[in-house]
Parts: sequence; structure tokens; C-alpha cells
Amino acid sequence: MPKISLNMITQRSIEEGAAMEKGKTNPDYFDACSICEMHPDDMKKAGIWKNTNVLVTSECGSVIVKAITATQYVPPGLAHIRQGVWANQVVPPRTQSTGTPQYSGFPVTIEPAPDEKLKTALQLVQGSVGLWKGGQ
Amino acid sequence: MPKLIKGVGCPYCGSSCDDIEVLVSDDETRILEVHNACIIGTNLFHHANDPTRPRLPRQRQPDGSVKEIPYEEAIDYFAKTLLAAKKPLIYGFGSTNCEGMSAVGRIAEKAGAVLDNCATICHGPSFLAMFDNGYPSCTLGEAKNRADVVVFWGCNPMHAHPRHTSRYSIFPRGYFTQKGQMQRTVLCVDPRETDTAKLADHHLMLDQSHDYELFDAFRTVLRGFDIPEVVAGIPREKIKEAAEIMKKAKFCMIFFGMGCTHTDGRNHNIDAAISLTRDLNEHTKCSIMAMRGHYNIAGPGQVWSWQFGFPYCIDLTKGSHAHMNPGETSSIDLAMRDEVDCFVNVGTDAGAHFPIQAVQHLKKHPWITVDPNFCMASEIADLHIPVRIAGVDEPGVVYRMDNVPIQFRAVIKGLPGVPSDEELFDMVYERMCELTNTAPIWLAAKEDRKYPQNPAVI
Amino acid sequence: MATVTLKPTKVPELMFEGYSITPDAFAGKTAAQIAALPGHEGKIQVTIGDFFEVSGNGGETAADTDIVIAGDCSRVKYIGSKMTAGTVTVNGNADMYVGGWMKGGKIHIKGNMDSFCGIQMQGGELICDGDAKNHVGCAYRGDWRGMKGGTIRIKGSAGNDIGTFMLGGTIIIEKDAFIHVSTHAEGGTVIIKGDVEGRVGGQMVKGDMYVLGKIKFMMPGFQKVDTVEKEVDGVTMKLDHYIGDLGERHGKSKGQVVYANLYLKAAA
Amino acid sequence: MAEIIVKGGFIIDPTRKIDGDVGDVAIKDGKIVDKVSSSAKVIDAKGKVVMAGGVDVHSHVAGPKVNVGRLFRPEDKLLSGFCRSGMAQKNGYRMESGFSVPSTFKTGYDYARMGYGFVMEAAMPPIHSPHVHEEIHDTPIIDEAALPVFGNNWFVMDYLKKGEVENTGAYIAWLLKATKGFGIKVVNPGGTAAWGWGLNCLTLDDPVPYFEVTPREIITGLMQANEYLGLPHSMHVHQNDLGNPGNYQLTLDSLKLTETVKPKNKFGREQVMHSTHLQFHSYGGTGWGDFESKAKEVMDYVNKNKAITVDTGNVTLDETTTMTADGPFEHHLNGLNHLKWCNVDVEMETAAGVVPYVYDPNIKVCDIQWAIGLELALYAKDMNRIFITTDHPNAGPFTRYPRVIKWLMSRKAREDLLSSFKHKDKVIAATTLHQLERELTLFEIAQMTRSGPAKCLGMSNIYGGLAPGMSADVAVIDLNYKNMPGDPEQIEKAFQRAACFIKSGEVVVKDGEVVSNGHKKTVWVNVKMPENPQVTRDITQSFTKDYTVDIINYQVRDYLAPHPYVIDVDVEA
Repeated sequence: MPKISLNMITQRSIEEGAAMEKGKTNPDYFDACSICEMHPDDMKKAGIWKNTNVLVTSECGSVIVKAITATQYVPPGLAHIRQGVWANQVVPPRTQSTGTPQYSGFPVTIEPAPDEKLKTALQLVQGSVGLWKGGQ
Repeated sequence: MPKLIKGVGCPYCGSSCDDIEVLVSDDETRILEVHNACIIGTNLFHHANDPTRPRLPRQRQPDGSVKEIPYEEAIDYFAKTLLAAKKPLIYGFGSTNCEGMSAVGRIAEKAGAVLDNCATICHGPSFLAMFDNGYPSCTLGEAKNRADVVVFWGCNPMHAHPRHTSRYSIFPRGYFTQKGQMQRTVLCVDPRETDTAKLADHHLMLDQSHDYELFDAFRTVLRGFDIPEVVAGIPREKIKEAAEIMKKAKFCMIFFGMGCTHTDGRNHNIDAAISLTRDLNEHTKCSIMAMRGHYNIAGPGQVWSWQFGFPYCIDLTKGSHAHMNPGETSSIDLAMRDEVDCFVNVGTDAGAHFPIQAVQHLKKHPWITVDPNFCMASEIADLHIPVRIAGVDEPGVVYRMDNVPIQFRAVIKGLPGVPSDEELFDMVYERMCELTNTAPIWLAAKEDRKYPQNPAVI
Repeated sequence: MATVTLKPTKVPELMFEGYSITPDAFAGKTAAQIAALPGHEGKIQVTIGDFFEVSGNGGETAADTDIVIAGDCSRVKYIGSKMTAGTVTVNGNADMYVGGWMKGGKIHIKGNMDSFCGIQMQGGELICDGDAKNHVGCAYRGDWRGMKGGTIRIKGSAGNDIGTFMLGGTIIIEKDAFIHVSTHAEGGTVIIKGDVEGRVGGQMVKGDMYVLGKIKFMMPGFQKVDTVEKEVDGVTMKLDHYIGDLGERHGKSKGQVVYANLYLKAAA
Repeated sequence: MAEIIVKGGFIIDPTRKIDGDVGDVAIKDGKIVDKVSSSAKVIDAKGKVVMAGGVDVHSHVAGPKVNVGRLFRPEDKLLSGFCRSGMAQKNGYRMESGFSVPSTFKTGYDYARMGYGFVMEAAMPPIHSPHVHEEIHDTPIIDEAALPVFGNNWFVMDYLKKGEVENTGAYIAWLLKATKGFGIKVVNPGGTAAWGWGLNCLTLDDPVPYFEVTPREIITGLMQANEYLGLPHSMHVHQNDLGNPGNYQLTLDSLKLTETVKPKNKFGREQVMHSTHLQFHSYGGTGWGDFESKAKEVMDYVNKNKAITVDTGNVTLDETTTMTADGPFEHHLNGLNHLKWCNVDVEMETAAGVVPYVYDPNIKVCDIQWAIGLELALYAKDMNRIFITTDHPNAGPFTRYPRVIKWLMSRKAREDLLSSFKHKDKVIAATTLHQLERELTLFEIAQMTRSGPAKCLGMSNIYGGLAPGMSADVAVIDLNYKNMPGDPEQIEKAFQRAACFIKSGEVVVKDGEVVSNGHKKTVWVNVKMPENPQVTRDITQSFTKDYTVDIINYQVRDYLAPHPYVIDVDVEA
């Protein structure tokens, strides 16, 4: 499988904010945040088709998200997952002794995972602490 | 007859718009219409109508399920858990009024806790920079009335603060800026071409995580020295042109955001921005402001500074004095180093917004969530205590991103039996005092209701 | 000379704040008295004896007291902080604030150190055989008076913020460093024998830096002025001399503007 | 409420000209009374001095810039934090922190420990008034009031440019009510408004950019408006050109502006101008090289003119935090010491700056500043018109008042310090302190810290004395009037920690330790006058167009000042 190494940033968007205020289990929140924005050239390099799922892996974990062409332009080499549950599966907790994690500017690899399923917010968070009961 | 309430404050982002109009039902229990707010604020007000909003505390059972329990039981558990822990961490306060933040100070002192707020994962580095280099800033009205050059550095108000540009920074017509946007030059520094960058007259699309070098390049140019041909991916000429625009401004306003605080160097990016602001004040008038995320996230910084001398990451375990050193006493570091043994999440969602590894560490110990709604932090908590929503069914003082206090009102009646943050914390405090056989310390001025026999004035 | 040996007996559940582990606190005390010296684990006041087996009595003064910790202190903070004389040796790792606010004496950590070691150090010697995390020899938050004197030698690598707000003394990192070296410094010397990612000497007013490896991203405010021959940690070599940070304010001495100096090992 | 009798102390009460007579002070229901029943709680004051509670006329203790000072100086807490004992919670009071800018809890407790009962927050930016009141109600024990700043307010400048004193008065009346404020504070008139564009007004006739009104017109107009309204306090001014060599001439010119204005009020106040932290305004010389004291020149004029009261602003030679609504000054100061700099320009109203500052005894200028502050008091003739302050925390923290008192009461203490200075000879040459033999008496100290400031604030019926009917704020100071200690350090020690302090009829400090969180009040002035339609329209329009907050969210809600003491002032149409 081809893979691409990119620099990841995770920040706010109005779609995320608007959906979050409806509740984090709302489908809008799922749609707004379980995506990864990339430059089309990078997608091509990694053999990723628009609107298919990819596996994003950082030094501290991985997550399945849907790759889309950027809603706000990102240059080649940079990737963006909107702030939220999916992004935080891969955000390194290292703080450079300032208290603030590395939410932006950390290396990830991204590879196609068209057959993998996206997880819901609850599944990811409850699953990570051994509380997830649903979905089996 | 439905009632239209004007001048309502919006409890979402740091813009803390207080020109919202809300139409509420005759019996003041439902929000019918929201005017003037952005899409996010509108959703927030409407979400308060959600009939499934929790009305009772919910405790996790040994089998993983949750059960509703009475408030008395929840308060007792809360108090006992705090007292039993060697070092509890009380974190959050992104969506709480200052009354709640003040009340929690009393608990934290009593519990020997670490008190931290969302700034720790957000604008905490801005505090660090402020400690080191100061903060030449102003209120948002100054930007509105005077600024003819506006710089957005590593922030994206079009998404994160949707009405910021129309109320304060780009479009409004102010006292000396009668022509609004026509009179303003807008610069945007961002590695992405965000919707804010699209609005700007000049977009400096820098290499991600090289803000510090770019700030230094601006400063070097301003002092008349030459710089390399390309700095942080920006050609020298473009840097010189932007520096000249700032220098020639009548009033230059720099707004910065997570693009500076979440990347390499953290506080130093802002530190350099502050140095640039100081330098520009040799040539013109220049101000800088952090784009604070929540409507009252400046609040804990204020309240806890006057109570303990520090805005965040306050370690009260010693009982005799407060200690602060982000990197050590900050929530994420405490979690990752397994330095706390109880976690209280108030008015925020650490479950969703902490890196997942930090959540896993914290989850090794009791986890209490205080929040009006269901969220990730409530769904993994051992105890979830619902409270009223500040700015919706609970009034209170909030501090806007420029530290201007705004007295928010309640627009609807609270759910019956559901306390405010302040009431809940006061009850927990009283319970802690009962359990430890000590007299509660109420400052008379704050706690009017605690002193029914208070002698009248002189 | 008296040697006090602390043998770890228990790993603290949270961190043990061992602010009493200094020759100054141990001096004039018996092993039993030392074991009773206070520390904190969270809000609980504990004693050194709760986590260590103490053998040997302290010397008459701090200068006569050597402390040897025979084991790992990965969860012990403040070792040797504020000490004025004597020695502390740790046969393992140490947590934060090793040698913080230290005025004299010597600390030797044989493993790695966490962050904030040598914070606002004024004198003495701090040696670490392994790596140090961040904020080596920096200032406390908000203080413009960083490290004033003494020597810190890290035989491994260090993270970010080395010598922030430094005013004097010497920091030597024998391997690599990450970002922010001598930021805001107004004196002192930092030597990095390996590579640095970048942000070397930003906002620096005065002082010296030596980098013998490569700097990946140079600060735009530094300019090369000449090539010089200088001794660096006992070895003489040819170095490219840069001055800066030209974006920052600088004082004058005898009519001449005094810049901070960066010496980069010249290409052979 | 229980009765208390303070028995057998040396009573010092300038309001009744009592100077050291042995007697009792009876207290009932929070007030001083003629006598109490035999069941009254007895406080033995034998061999000790008994005074009214202290009244501080000018101190920065609550509000946005004070809090900036706390927030941005963690290092101010580092040392004080490391050396304090662990008794806070055990003793039944809240945690304390900070040295130069103490937390609200420490502020209230420390003032009470020194026997102070009332403190005036010296500068309240109106838009931030809810913040000021939030801090006031988190400050235990002491009664407080706050002065909103007017000297650079756009409404005021607009009206005064046109000479409209009545409209200015109507606006002031509205703002005092909206902010629950006490009176008119003026800081660097015009200069702070000019700072909005990075400029300043350094003479009385520098016009404010755009508004085209001068500091002279602002000062005079606000004095006139103050007397038109008949407020309890006079206009309270921090003059232009603070802190610069040679500024004493401008100070004298500003003080002379009082000559055309007559006091008019029902509160027994005689002055029309309170000139604050005069030390910073009494400088001679043309630069830091020939910097010298002009305290005598300034006090010669003050002594002649009854229409002026002043406070000293004593430099205490500490590391402290400067903070003022004089925005351009702080920018200037930052250029001198290169430490961190905070600035807050406040829309339509004012600005503020905050910069740490080290008054180093090894620096000549700092020592001269120290001497000037003391000279002012030692040259004063009427001790009821000059008050002890440190412009807390600008020239030093308020916790140094006992030290200032020591220097004023003991020539030995002054000379000991003076002779320890590195630049002793230069300091002696640039000042006259070395020649001054005067040592103030306890009676004079009581005038400067009790009766004087209370009268100047128009509250001599409540504070500053021990006459029946007044608020029962009574401090017992462990000094023997008949046998004062030879060691001046004992004077400082006695004033630092009162042997006993009774506030509003309740014992709050015993043997220097806080024993109760007390009952405090917020004092504000409510001017009642007929509505002025033009001013109402101007205010409404400005909130629609220029402000960024809604007018209904601007006015301080009642619950934020839960224990108000409201002074009503009636103005005839």
C-alpha cells in the first residue's frame, strides 16, 4: 500500500462548532469531524480517492477518517483534521513543558483504508477507556 | 405571549456578543427564536430546549451502566472523593460564569487540589508569554474605533469567532473608522488559505511552525537590518512590504490564535509577537490580542488571579500557598505523568478535547463531570452532575476575550431542581466542611445569603 | 566528610516532592532525623523515610555532607534544589527541578533528568550523564532573572528552552538540542556539541552560544561577521561568528553596540 | 450584636483633639457609643494606643490593572510562597498570595492587620466596573469604594471642549450610578486619551488630538462639575508629566488651577482638588543626572492653599509593580527598564499600563525618590491635608505604611538608611531630607491616616474618629504613648500588626492575626438630579455606535455590591 507522510494540524471550523453545540452524538458532529483535509496532489501520491476512508497514524495512535479535498486550501505536505474526537486520537500529548499538547505540527502517515469503517465519537472515547458496550 | 429579550449575551465564543435577541415562550421555559447570533450561537440556544437534557446526577455502576441518583448522594460522593484524593485535578470552566469559578476556588483550597482551566490546552502559552513579556493590548472597541491595519496571525475568526470580523475587527464602522472595511488593510498569516485569509488584503502563507522566525524577520526589518531571501517560506520583499504596512498604520491591531499556541515553541511565538507589538509602538500605535476561545474563558484567568495570584495550573496542595508552573502543574502533564488521583471536569469536555492518551491516564482514577449536557466527558465519568447553563438559564458575569466583564442574563427558567455551578459547588463545600468538622469560610460580602442576621450598614 | 545514603524502598504513587533532599537540610542530622525530614506527595505531608532507607549521618555543615541515592528517582522532584554546598549523587534518573535555585556544591545524576533542572541556578555544578528534558537552566515563569552562575553539563541531549533569560554561568549539552536556545538571554554561555533544530538566540540581548553541529533553521536576525579561532570546552577550533538577534534591543558599551554572539563550527 | 469596650488605652483622636488621654471606647451595634452595659466584652488596651481605623485615600487594590499585575507576575509569588507557614486554612481564613500585588484575600487581611478599615480603589475604568466590584466583594473585612476615571473620557472631553459643565455633571451623575462609583478621578488628563494614538500631553496646554481640549480645561472643568454636583470628595487628580525630572513646575501650575474654584458641598469637605502621589510630581532637574527634590517648593504652595489636599506616594525601596491609567507613562517607563509591559486601552474611556519596577537602594534616583516622599510630609504644616500612601503598589506595597510611619516618626531610622546608601552624598546633595530634624507625633500620624483622609473624602461623620455615632472601626496599637520605644523598628512592628482591630463593631484581628472575615461594605455615591435629555441621548447614541457592549449589560447590577452604603447627593435643577 502506498503511504504518505504529512504534517498534521488540527483546528476549529464553523461546521465543527455548529455541530458540537447540537451535541457530540449528533450525526452532524460525526460528519463535521471525522474527516481529513488534504491537497489533491498528496492524495494522488498516496493513491487515495476523494471521500474514501484513510488510516491516519501518528507517534501515539491511529484513527480512521474520511479523506476529502480541503474546504479551506491546504498546501501539499500539510493535512488538517478538524478539532474534536477523531483528531485527538492522534494528537501527541507532549507539551514541550508548557502544558499545551502538540495539536498542530506533528508528523503523521496517511494511507488508504477504503474498507475500514469510521467509528462514532462515543465508540472511540468509550472504547479507549474500556467502556464501549455497543456495536458488537 | 412570547417575549422578546434584547441585549442577550451569547455563551459560545470569546467574542461574547451581547446584542442577541431571544424570543422565549410565554412561560419562559422554551427558546423559540434566536436573532443576531451566528449559526453556532443559534444552535447553542436551541439545544437548551432539548427535552432529553439530564435533570438528575448519573452514577456509573460496577457493570458499566449508569443510574440516576439524587443530588444529595452526588454531592456526598463528590465531597468524599475530593477529600480522599491525594491530589485531585479540577479542570474546565470554558462554559461557566465567574460566580461558579469563584465558588470552586473554595472547594479547591479545601481539597488541596490543582485548579486548571481550558486555557491550559488553548491560550495557556499566551499566559506564559504574558508572564515573560507583558501584553500591550486594548478592548475590542479600540480595534473597532481606530484600527486601520488588522493582522490575523494563526487564527481563523471566520470559523472560530464567526461575528468577530463584523462586530469588532474588519467590517464595523467606528468613531475614527467611519468607512468600516474600506478603511482597513487586513493581513493574514496562516499556513492554510483559510476563509479569513481569503478575506485579507495580504495573505502570508508561511511554512507551518515557523512563526517565530517570521516574527523575528519582521523585527529585524523594522530595525533596519537585512534578512535572508526567504524566511519561513515567505520572500523577503513580501515581508518588507507587510512590515511597512504595519509601521505606516495609524493603529495596528494584531489578533493571534491557536496557530501560535499549538505549534512548536508555543509561548515563544506569542512572546515574539508581543516583542513585535512593542517595537511597532516606537513607530505608531499597536495592540495585540489573544483570540480567546470561549465566551468566559478569560473569566477563570481573572477570578483565580485575584484569588490565588495565578490564572491557571494552580497547585493548591500545600495549603499554605499556591504554586504554578505549566509543564508541571498543567492538566495534560499531570495526567501523562500520573500525578493526580482524581479528575473533576467542569463545563468543558476533556473526553473529546484532550489527546486520547491523557484521557486514558485520567480514567485510572475517579472521574466526575459537571455539565448541563451529555458529552464525551459525561459518558466516561463515574459521576455526571447536571447544572444550569450559564447565559441561558443562569445569569452571571463573564469576561470577553479582551477581559471586559459582561453581565449575562438568563433568558429562560432553569430546569426544576437543577442547581447552578455556584450552588452545586457551595453545597459540595458545605458537605466537605461537615465531613472534616470545620467551619466554612464565607466572605460576608460574597455570601449575603449566608448571613441573614448581617448587621445593617453603619 | 560524611556520606548519607538513601536507598529507594517504594515508588511514590504520585510524585514525591523531595525538597528536603539537600546537603543543607541533612547537615547536622542523624540518619533517623533525616528520615523524618518532610516532603509532600500531593496534599499529604510525608517523610523521606516513607520512600527511602536512610543510612549514615549528615556532616556538620552542608559542605561536609555527601548524599548518595542508590537507585532510581524518576518520581522524585526537587533533588538538590536550593543547595549551597556538599554533593548529591543519584545512581539513576531524577525528576523535575534537579538543582533548581542551587547556589553551590555539586550534583551528579547518572541517569536522565526531567524538565526544569538548574532553574534559576546561581552557582555550583550540575552534571547529568543521560538526557535532560526541557527548560534546562531557565528562569521561573515570568522572572527576567534566569540562570546567574554555575555550570550545567548534560552528556546526552536536551529538549527545548535551554538557558531562557540566562544572565550568567555555562550550560553544555554534549549531544543535540531541540528548539529555543538562550531565548531572551542577557549573558552566560551555552555550548551545544550536537545539532539544533532551530530558534537559536531568538530575542537574545547579550551572551554567547556555540553550536558544533548543525542548525537546521537559523534565526533571520543573526548575521555572519567573521570567522574566528576559539577554545570551546577545552578544544580549540575554527568557528563562524554571527551576531544577533538584530531584531532585539541591545545595550552599548564604550560607545559600541553589544550584540549576542553565536559561534557555529566552520566547515572544515 | 454584642457590646465591646476598649479599656484604658491612650486615645488619639484628632477629630476631637484628643492626644493620648487615657480612656475607654464603647461600642454597640457596630457604632461607637457613649457607654455600654457591664456585660460588654472587654478589650484591655492598657499601655497601648487606641486610634480609629485607618482610612486609605488612594490605593490600587481591585480591578483590571491590579489583576493584570497579579496575573503577569508569577515571580512576585515565588518567594513569598516559599517562606509562608501552612496555617492559612487552620486559622480559618483563605489562602493568601503575592507581595507587591497581593490577592484580594491577602489585601483585606493585611489592611486589617494594620488596623485599616476603609480603602479607596483609586482608579476604576467604567466599562470594567463589574470586575472592580467582583474583586471588592472577594476582599474580606475592609470597606471599599472606587473612583471611576473621567479625565480622558470622550463624553467629558466633548462637553468640556464646549464649556458645558452642567452636561459634564449630568454625565458624571449617570456614570457614578452605573458603575457604583464614588467620585471623580483624573489621570494624566488628556494624555491618556492622546495615548490612543500613541501620543501624550506633557503640558497643561497640549491639546488632545481630535478632541482639541487641553489638560487645563479638563482639570478646571471637572473641578467645576464636582462642585456643581457637590460630591463628598473633591476631584482627585494624578497630574500630567508624572515621574519626569523637572515636572514640579507643571505640578505647581496644576495646583494653582484651584484658585478659581470654591468648595460647595454638605459633607464638611474644604478642598476642591486632591492631588495624589505628590512624590512623583515634585521632581527638579533636567534629566536623571541632575535629578533633584523640589518637595519644599511644592509643599510651600500646598501649605498656603487650603483648597488642596495631597497624599505622599512614598517610595519604599522594594521590588514592586507599577500600574496606572497613565498609559503613556508606563510605555515610557518600560523604555527605561526593559521589563515586561502590559497595556490596556479602554474604549471611549481610559487606558492603563503595568510594568514591574525595582526601586534599588543602590540607585541614586530611587533614593532621591524615597527622600522626596518623606520630605513632603515633613514640610507639611496642616497634617489634616496630607496623607500617607505609597500609591500602592506603584511606589511600594501598602504593607509598607508602617515602615513609612517609622521613617516619619524617627530621624534615626531615616538617617540609618540614608547613610547605608551607596550614593549617600549625591542623595544628600539632591535633597533636603538630611537637614530635616522633624519627627512626627502619633497625633500627626493619626491625622495623616485617619481624620485627614476621612474628611477629604467627605466621610468624617463615619470614619477617621472615635466620636459616638461613628463606625466602630477601632485599632489598638501596641505602643506606649508615654514611653515610646527607643528602637524605631518597634514602631514599624506595632503598626504592621495591630494588637487588636475592631471593624464595624466586630473583633477581626487579635494579636496581629486575623480572627474573623468581618462584615464589609461597598460605599458609593448616588447623585439625584433631574434627567438631562441631551446627555441621555448622547449616552444612548454612543452605546449604539461606538461602544462594543450593550448599555443594559454595562451598568453594575445590585447583587455585585451586596452590602452597599450609599451616600445620596441631591442636585437642584
